[in-house]
Amino acid sequence: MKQNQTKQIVTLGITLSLYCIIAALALSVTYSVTLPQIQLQQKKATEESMKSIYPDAISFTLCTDNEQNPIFHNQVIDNCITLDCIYEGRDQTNLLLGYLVKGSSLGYGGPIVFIYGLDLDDTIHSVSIIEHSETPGLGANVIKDHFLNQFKGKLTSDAFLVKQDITPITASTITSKALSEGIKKSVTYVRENITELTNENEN
Amino acid sequence: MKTKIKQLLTKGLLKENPVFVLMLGLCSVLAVSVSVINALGMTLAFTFVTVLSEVTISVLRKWIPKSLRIPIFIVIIASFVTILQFLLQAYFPSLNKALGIFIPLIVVNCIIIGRIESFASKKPVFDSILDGLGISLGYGIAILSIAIVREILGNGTILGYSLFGTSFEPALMFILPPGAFLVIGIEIGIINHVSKKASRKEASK
Amino acid sequence: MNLVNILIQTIFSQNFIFMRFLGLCPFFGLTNDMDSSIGMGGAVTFVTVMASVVSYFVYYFVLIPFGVEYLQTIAFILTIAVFVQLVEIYLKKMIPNLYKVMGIYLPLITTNCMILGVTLINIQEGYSLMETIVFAFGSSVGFTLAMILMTAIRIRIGNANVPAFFKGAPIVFLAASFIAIAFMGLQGLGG
Amino acid sequence: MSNYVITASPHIRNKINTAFLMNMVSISLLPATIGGIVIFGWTNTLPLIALSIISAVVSEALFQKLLKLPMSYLDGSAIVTGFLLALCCPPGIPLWLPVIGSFFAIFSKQVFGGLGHNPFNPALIGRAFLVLSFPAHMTSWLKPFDVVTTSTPLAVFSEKGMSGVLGLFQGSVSTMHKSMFWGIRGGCIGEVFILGLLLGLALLLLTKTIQWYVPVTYMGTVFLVSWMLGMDPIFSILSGGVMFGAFFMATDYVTSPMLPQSKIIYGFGCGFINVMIRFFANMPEGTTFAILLMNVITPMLDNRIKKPVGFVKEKTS
Repeated sequence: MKQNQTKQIVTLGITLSLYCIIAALALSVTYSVTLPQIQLQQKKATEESMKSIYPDAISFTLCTDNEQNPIFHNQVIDNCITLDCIYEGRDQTNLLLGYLVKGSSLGYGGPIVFIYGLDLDDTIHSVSIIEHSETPGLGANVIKDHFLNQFKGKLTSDAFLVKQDITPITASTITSKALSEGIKKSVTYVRENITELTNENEN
Repeated sequence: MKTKIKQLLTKGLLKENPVFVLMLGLCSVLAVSVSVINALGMTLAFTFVTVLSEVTISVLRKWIPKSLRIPIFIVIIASFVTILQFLLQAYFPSLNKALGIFIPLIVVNCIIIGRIESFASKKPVFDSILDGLGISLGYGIAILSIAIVREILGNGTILGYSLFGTSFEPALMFILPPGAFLVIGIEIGIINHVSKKASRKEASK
Repeated sequence: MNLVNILIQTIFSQNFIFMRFLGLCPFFGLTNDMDSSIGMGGAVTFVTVMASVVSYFVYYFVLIPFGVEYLQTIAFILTIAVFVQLVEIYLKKMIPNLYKVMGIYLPLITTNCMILGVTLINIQEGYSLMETIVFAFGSSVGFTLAMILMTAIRIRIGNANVPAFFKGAPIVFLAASFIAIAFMGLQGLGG
Repeated sequence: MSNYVITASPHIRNKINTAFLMNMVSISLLPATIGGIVIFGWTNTLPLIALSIISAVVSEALFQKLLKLPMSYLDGSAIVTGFLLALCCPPGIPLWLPVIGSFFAIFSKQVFGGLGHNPFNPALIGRAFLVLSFPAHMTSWLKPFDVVTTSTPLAVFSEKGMSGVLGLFQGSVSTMHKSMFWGIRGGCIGEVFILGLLLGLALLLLTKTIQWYVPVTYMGTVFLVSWMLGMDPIFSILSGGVMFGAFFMATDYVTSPMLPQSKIIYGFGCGFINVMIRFFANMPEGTTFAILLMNVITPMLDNRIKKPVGFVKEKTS
């Protein structure tokens, strides 16, 4: 009786592990098949938004310091604004068109991940939203061109004050403020530290 | 035979609708019905997992020990869900983002577990395919009927196309959480009313 | 992120039932009487917190070292299922009184999407162990709160003369909708 | 203790009493209404109030007919709902807003079986629906005696703090208190004229239409808690719709508790949540949602739930 029971438990255990092993195998096969495509998609998402900012650029390289670490990586500027990283956008002749600043700012529903172009003459080139979780119909209008186009051509020294030089999205002051403050503070931060960056590039 | 096929395919529509009548799988229905396109995506995802799990379990039904059936069902469903996640990430990344956590949560959708337990683990493969399709159809109809109302009233669009021009102001509440509860409540009311009327008619005949 | 903020968000402004739509089956199925909603709430709280901690270790000490993070859904659901089984066996033997209160709810918990949801969100948000515990605790308190409020409203509706059209499930959904409207006012609380 | 509970509800289902109470509420609303009409001009207010009331009565009749409930659309309760809803809308908004707001308000009452059964204050549900659905309209305010748009003092406070608010009133605290008392500020039609609200309250108390517990504990809590959080407490009670809500919304018979001690807890809860929303949540004002949240808790405060009626028990066993 007792032996029977142990035998039964062992068979059950083996059966269950067999199922698990087959499942894990099937998954790892699918994973390895789809992995390149998944990575491609992730790269494409950022690259597409970079391309939309500088259509003439053909190469985007991550700016790194002497030890090959990305500069400004996950740099916290204040408790709701973080810099993610900076890219250089260059055209066919390898001419530097501008920098692409990627960062995030805490909006109404969560972080708003944005990327914008910073021209060499200190103006904002244009802004694009990579990710957000704002309320549909309200804050989600943050992706609309009529709001984002307001940032185009602004000097880094401008105030970026919602209701003064930026018209907010209807009934979504918090979202509008989050984005404009995110851009203002990150661009100021980059401006203050960018001399180092250009030097590095010359070296 | 034909009537059997028809019966298996259509029973989920109204009579045994998993959402409206049996009130299962409500979480994803309410959360994802913000827009018709998300609802369509969710329906396809649900169909993928339900049909494949039902088929697999129906094939393996003789090799699944009774005492271990629940964990094995879960392993099989979870595997298909994970495969689905890979496929979505690889080929439909925006849909994957929009459906978010509700894709992995298909694993604990009571509809699928329920169908497997009461149908696929006992019936032959072909019937299980039909059952899976039928139940997914019912799920799809429920989620779409909610999504259509919510997107039209809450956003003024259908599948992203503007319906009424700019003078129409949508009532945003319909795409906020309270709108989901409101719309499903009224739709269930209508369905109950209609089916009650139908059964009364039948009785009077 | 501040722990107090996580707690306030999960209980109020991001309530799992009213705002995130997780754990709805027991919310509609078990809220006809107070004892069962409190019992369910207690059982969910216990299992969610423990399962979150266990799955935290499973993820960071098993899945990551072996490079198989993509198995998280399957690993977490098995963790939860096994954990619920163990709790059931343990309670039955050691604390039969508690088992009497919670026992009937335990089998239902494995398919409560809130628990798997919480464990997945913990990983997605990259919470630390402490944050994981607070998040799990807060969400289950929010769940319990929602269950209790709904039960109270349902008992009150029980005395009301609800029109035939809305009797049964519809009125429960409508009541949930109105509670959700009230909860919308708390948006933004806790950051 | 439980003796009270059972006998609580029936009197409001009595027709004569309902009509009397509802007329009393409507009459008490008049001083504040007249104030609002004078301040914002009759074109911006009167059509809105009239349409809201008409729409409420029509919706009530419609639902009672459709749902086969007893027809009682002229008992005054629909009038009060429409009236209250109009008074907590900003002046000058498009007229279709109060119409669908009233419709939704009445809907929220009739689905539970009509007056006496609804757990949520219909006018507040109507307003919350409008705020959530059309936030742009519901947050655009008119300047008193003018047709220019402005912000409410509370909206200014949540953006720029107290110094911003004082900027609206020539930088003087006493000017601020005075103008706010007389209603010279942006706000909803019925909430700005404080003197009128106080007259209304006096009328309600003298005719014993309501008891003092809820208004007093509600206002007291708002005063104390905002003082503790460092806000000018007088500004706090004069601003937004707190007084309007505390006198006319939170005192609703059907949706507030019956027992004195639970009324006190209820008033405290309303006030506390109200201040919490003002300070920590996204909306500058929280009266609507604070009272609705306390409506949710009301059945628990009242012990009404401890004695479920027979058939409820049968169902669960």
